[in-house]
Amino acid sequence: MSEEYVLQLQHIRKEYPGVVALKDVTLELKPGEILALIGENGAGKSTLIKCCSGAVIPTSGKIIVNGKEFSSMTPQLASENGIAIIYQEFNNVKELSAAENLFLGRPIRKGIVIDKKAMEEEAAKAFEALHIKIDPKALMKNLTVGYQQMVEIAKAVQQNAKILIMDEPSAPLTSAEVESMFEVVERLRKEGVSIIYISHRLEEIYRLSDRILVMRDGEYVKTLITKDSEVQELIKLMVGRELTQSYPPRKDCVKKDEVVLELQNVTGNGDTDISLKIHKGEILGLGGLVGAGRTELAEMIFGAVRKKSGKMIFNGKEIDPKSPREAINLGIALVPEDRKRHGAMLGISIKNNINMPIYERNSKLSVINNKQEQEIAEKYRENMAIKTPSLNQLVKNLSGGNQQKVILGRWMAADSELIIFDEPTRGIDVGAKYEIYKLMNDLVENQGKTILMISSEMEELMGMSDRIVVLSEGNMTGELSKEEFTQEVIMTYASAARDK
Amino acid sequence: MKENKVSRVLKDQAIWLVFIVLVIAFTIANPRFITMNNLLIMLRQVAVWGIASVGMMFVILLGDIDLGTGSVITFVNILCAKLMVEFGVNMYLAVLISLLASTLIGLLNGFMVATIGIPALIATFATQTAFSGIALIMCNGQPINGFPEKFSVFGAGWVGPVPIPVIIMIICFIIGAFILNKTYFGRYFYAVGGNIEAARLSGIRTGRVKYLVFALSGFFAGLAGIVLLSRTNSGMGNAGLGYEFKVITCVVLGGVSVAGGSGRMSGVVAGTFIIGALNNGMVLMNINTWIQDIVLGIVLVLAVGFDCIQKKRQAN
Amino acid sequence: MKENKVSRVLKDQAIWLVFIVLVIAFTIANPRFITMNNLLIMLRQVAVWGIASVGMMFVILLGDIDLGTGSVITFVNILCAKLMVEFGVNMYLAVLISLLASTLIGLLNGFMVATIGIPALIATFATQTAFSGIALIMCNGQPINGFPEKFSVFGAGWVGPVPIPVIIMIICFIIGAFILNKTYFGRYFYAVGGNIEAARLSGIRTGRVKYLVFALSGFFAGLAGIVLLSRTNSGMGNAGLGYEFKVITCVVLGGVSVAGGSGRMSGVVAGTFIIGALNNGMVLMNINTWIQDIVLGIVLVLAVGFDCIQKKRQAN
Amino acid sequence: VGCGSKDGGSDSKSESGDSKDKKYKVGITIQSLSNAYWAGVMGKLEEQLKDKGWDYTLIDCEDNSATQVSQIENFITSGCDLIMVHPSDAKAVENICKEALDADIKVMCWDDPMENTTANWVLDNTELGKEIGKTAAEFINDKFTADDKAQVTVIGYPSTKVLKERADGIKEGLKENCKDNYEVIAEVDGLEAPEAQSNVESVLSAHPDANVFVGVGAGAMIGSNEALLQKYGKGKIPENVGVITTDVTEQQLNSLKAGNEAVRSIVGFEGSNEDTAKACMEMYERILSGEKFEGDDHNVFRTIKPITTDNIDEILKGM
Ligand SMILES: Nc1ncnc2c1ncn2[C@@H]1O[C@H](COP(=O)(O)OP(=O)(O)OP(=O)(O)O)[C@@H](O)[C@H]1O
Ligand SMILES: Nc1ncnc2c1ncn2[C@@H]1O[C@H](COP(=O)(O)OP(=O)(O)OP(=O)(O)O)[C@@H](O)[C@H]1O
Ligand SMILES: [Mg+2]
Ligand SMILES: [Mg+2]
Repeated sequence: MSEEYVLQLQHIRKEYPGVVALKDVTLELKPGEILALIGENGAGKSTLIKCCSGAVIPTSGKIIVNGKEFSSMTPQLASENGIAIIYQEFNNVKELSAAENLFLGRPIRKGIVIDKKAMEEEAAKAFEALHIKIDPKALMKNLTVGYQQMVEIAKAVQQNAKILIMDEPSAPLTSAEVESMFEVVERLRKEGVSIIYISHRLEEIYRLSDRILVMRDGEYVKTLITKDSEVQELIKLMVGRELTQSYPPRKDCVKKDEVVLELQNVTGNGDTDISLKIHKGEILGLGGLVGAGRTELAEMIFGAVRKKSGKMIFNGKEIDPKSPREAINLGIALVPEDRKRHGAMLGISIKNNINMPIYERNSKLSVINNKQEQEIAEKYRENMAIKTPSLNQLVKNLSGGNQQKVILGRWMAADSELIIFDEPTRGIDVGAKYEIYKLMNDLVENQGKTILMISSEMEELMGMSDRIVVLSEGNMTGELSKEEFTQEVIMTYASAARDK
Repeated sequence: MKENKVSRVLKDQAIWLVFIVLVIAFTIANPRFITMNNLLIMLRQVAVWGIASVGMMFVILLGDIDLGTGSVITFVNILCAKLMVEFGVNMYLAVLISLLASTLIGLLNGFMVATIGIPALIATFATQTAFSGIALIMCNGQPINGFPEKFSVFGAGWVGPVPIPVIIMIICFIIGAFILNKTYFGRYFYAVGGNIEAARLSGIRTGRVKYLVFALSGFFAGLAGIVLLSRTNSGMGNAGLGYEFKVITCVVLGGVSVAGGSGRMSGVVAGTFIIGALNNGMVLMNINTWIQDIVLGIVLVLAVGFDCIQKKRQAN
Repeated sequence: MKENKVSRVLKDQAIWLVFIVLVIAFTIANPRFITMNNLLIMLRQVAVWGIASVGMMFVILLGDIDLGTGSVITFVNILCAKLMVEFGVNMYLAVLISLLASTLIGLLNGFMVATIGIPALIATFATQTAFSGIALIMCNGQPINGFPEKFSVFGAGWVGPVPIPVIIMIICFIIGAFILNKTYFGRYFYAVGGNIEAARLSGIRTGRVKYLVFALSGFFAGLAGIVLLSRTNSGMGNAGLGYEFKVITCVVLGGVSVAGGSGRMSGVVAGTFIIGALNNGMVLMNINTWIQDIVLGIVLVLAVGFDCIQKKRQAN
Repeated sequence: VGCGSKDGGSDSKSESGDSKDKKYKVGITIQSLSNAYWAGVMGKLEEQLKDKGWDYTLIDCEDNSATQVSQIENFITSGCDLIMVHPSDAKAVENICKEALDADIKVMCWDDPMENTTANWVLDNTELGKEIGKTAAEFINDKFTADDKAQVTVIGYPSTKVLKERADGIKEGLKENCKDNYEVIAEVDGLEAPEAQSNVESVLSAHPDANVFVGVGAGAMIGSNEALLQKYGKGKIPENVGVITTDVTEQQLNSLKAGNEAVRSIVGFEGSNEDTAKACMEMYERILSGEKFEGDDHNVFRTIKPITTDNIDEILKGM
């Protein structure tokens, strides 16, 4: 109809058994603009944009691309109509090279024969444009999460799409990479590409977008002009209430004389010679760039991977956990970074997910106590404000944020002494973030727990930590006390190994 | 949730519905089909598969598969027969040793799958190949018979009007349902089958779970082998040939996903009964063996296909 | 990257190393083994499996499996024989029709897997069951023979010193390698096998890829069936019984992961040769049939187990 | 059944330098060694071969012609003096047997009248079937009349050629030797005992008065006997109920001998397994001595004779 919009989603409704994910949502994208899409976890952002590619088939509604009307799309139609999408979950083939992933589904070919060399050359150019050093021949499985995301971005850009949809592209990226991504986004905007940008990081929204569309509970709330809007207003629209602070205050409860975990020259899993101490009641932040080896360190502490050498002392005793089970029994928990792959058990219920680590403990003669199981799940559903119609709901039917809350609930239930949070708020909305921060504070303040927090968000790291340790390429490059926290210092340490 | 429960019951009923339709069809074709006597005979005929299907279901829940079932049945057949006849071992002791041996074969599978990391399809296929050779060597290709009179109780005895193998099968089904729904390791089966990495990071010793499941599969196959031996009253070097696929068919017909992580015991019971009804009913109807094969293939596709289409519709 | 290449070549060589070790061992046991004549005979013996293994490899690359291979071989065997003998169809036309029919069976599998969504294990097992019934009905359980003289060329002919089935097998291997490494749809096999959702969202029509792969698997199985028919010069209603597992063994020995997404043609060639050497060498060494089974099981576990342990070490 | 006696061959107890005691190498490929009958006979044959100090390889082809062809190829390579083939499909091995003959290797076929062999030791399966039918007919004629017809179940396995011929022969034999005092009420599969047992149970359920079971082999007999025993109980089997099949295995003979089971008679061959093995060994020696089996003599026919309670003890001795 009108040529005013390049993409219109009209009255989209999407029902899942037991859940209405989208109720009558309408979105309109103007040529050459960046439209930000925001909303709490489970608001339906990802579901909405998946309708544009056929990854989700809407129950009802229309999709109009450049005046052409569709009741549903397919990935082919989307690509023919100039739509490219970066999904929230990774969509790559681990056994293929970066170059082949870049050209997945549309290889450079002569007849039926592919031209590998041309693809590798093109890929090298694309990566260069993003200021990243990725070998086009490297297999995807050997790249870090951050690099994999950069390949996704390069892939979307490479398609020369007229409409680019990005679902939380910055979540796995460190600030330097976010910067190079922004450069590309700005360039594309200048070239007349229309962009939908989804993020929970409001500063990114303000920096990039022209307009902001707010969603809540699967419904359209309001569209605002970015430069005329206020942060507080946005948050209120998103969560339906007012929030004042980004980081809840915490009284100092660090017991300097009680060391919970001490690492002495721990080496292995890509890390070398890591020595640090975590005190009781402390939140120790672990910072660094992509590939710094933080996740790897967490895996060793948690027993998921064995260390090669060095010592780990937990509550005064030397430990060497051979499996997560051993670590859990000692009182260590890990909230993993990749929640779909390592955290949530998608095919089973919320109740079972929360109880999983404690079934054995709470069973008599192997038989489960159903009442207790239900009570525990109920308690943490309330504590964590998990949005669900029933505890028997399968976790795969929850939004990303709510899945994260289920995993957090699991470790609360397990009553661990040291909890490692690997990117705890990755892809989580401001409202839920605040709740998770409060929870973390409560854990150290009132429940005598200790936290090791890995985060790529500089602000979160500085806002939450009592101390920060910085890693760079598997080496420990710096340790900062609260007074020394500045972005510049952390960045210097973080790139120390790379600069050498 | 309510809706969820209703649709779950309906799905469960779908497979039972297939069973009822079959029963009606066969009864129309030959009224003798529905006699209590024939129904019990039918159950007795599937007892061996039903018993083995409990263990197989656990394995399939993990997303694995056990192709060794047939060989374990054969091996136990020969081992138990040899112990009783050639070594004069007391009948109960022979049964015990045989069950132990079959559990050990299961553990061997568990070792290959969990510790070495060989895909279950390959590991259990190797077990199948090797143990069918071993069984034949042990019996030298000859049937073994002359068991104590009492031994026939497992396969051919009765409690009132009910054949003992049927009772054994039902007990196995109940144990299976209990393990899956009431015990913590039953929960682990679903967790490991659904997402093994997440299960491991939740503190589940996934290796042990695999060992346990394969051991149970070996055990139930062994028990099936004992019942078969008692039923035929003769140990044969190829007694269990091809049984693994019959058992897999029962499990899969029952709606257990070969991808792992989902399935219910009641479905497997229905799947087993369907196979029983088909086998028995088609013979009653005097249908040519080759056509029986074709019918079996078609029923399998229809039942599983129907399930898949439903799931697809739900997912969209 | 360099290191990657080296380790890849090493891994490839590992399976070839196994082959070489076997060859040396058998030669020591019986020097006749290494004669050119015997080696060619050995290759001729595995030609049927080798040809079918190309299609099976594609299917396994997708993370699926084709249990229908054996039945397709049998079916084609009977169909082609019947066409030539009973309907007097010209030999080349009969071959063409048979290949078409086998490709259609493959498409039927593709339909069940891609369109209905039945797991390949089940869908192809149903095909196997049904088509073995159909083949037996067609031939009434009786062998069919009396083909045109020339027909024996496919299975028993020679070009110079090289048997024609060996040449056909080698051509199939080359075509397989070409498809996998050079064509865009070959790369799609890896993509779909590695991450089907990502492949779909990248615009790959994953359904079509599955259809194509199953059709190819049917086609290669059909070709294998023709070669088998020509080799035995007689169509039998159980000619391909159990062949699917022999073919799967060749593919898996060759390092193709049953999880899908990884594997190379050269490995499959080595896998096929190893099976050939074992079958041939053990007979030359005068090893008992039943012990041969045990050896086969052990070799399979060792080869795949070694690979798994290596991969595990690499991952850490 | 086991490995060949490669080393046992050279240092065995053959003192006499007689040319008859020359050591030979024999390759044997059998349809299926997991079949009780074959495993039994071959076990005895092995004993004979070991006694002679001959070198031999014994394998089975799992009822697959292509495998059998490969095995014969391997025998040719390994330098056998004699290849004995019990073909899965005789036509399928003709060509390769010709290659063996061309390589100056003697070839003997067990069961089928093949062309490219030195000699055939033939069992005419249609004849055997007819004999089973005839034996069954004797039982039927003895117990049944046109008013009280025998309810016959044929237990076959039509997926292999020989067994199908045998089953067809059975029906022919019944037709030829019975009046209208029988009817075939069911035909079921039953190669292996468990399958036969299940199917017979189903038949008994459909036709509670089914009484005569005629089958093609040991599995059919063991399975149907067991099903009948379970229905009636040992010693309580009605006089007019019976099982008649072929194949000579110890278990069958014991059932027959017991007298209180359903087995009524067995159509056997030379006698015991040992008799069969000896007869086979004789064939080997005749062939290897250079005897020409030409014209009608190309096919040497095996003897078929029923085993009943009368001659059973003698046969049991040689099992
Ligand atoms: N396959 C599914 N089955 C059932 N419900 C689903 C499914 N996928 C999503 N949902 C539901 O749809 C709703 C919207 O989810 P969606 O992932 O679109 O949220 P989102 O706004 O992207 O959240 P987040 O910020 O956490 O990524 C949620 O309530 C979720 O539970
Ligand atoms: N599968 C793998 N194979 C080889 N090297 C790997 C693999 N995974 C990770 N690495 C390497 O290990 C190092 C650490 O990777 P990783 O990105 O997980 O660290 P991190 O500090 O947790 O980063 P993030 O910011 O993503 O949490 C990197 O140098 C990376 O290249
Ligand atoms: Mg989302
Ligand atoms: Mg990390």
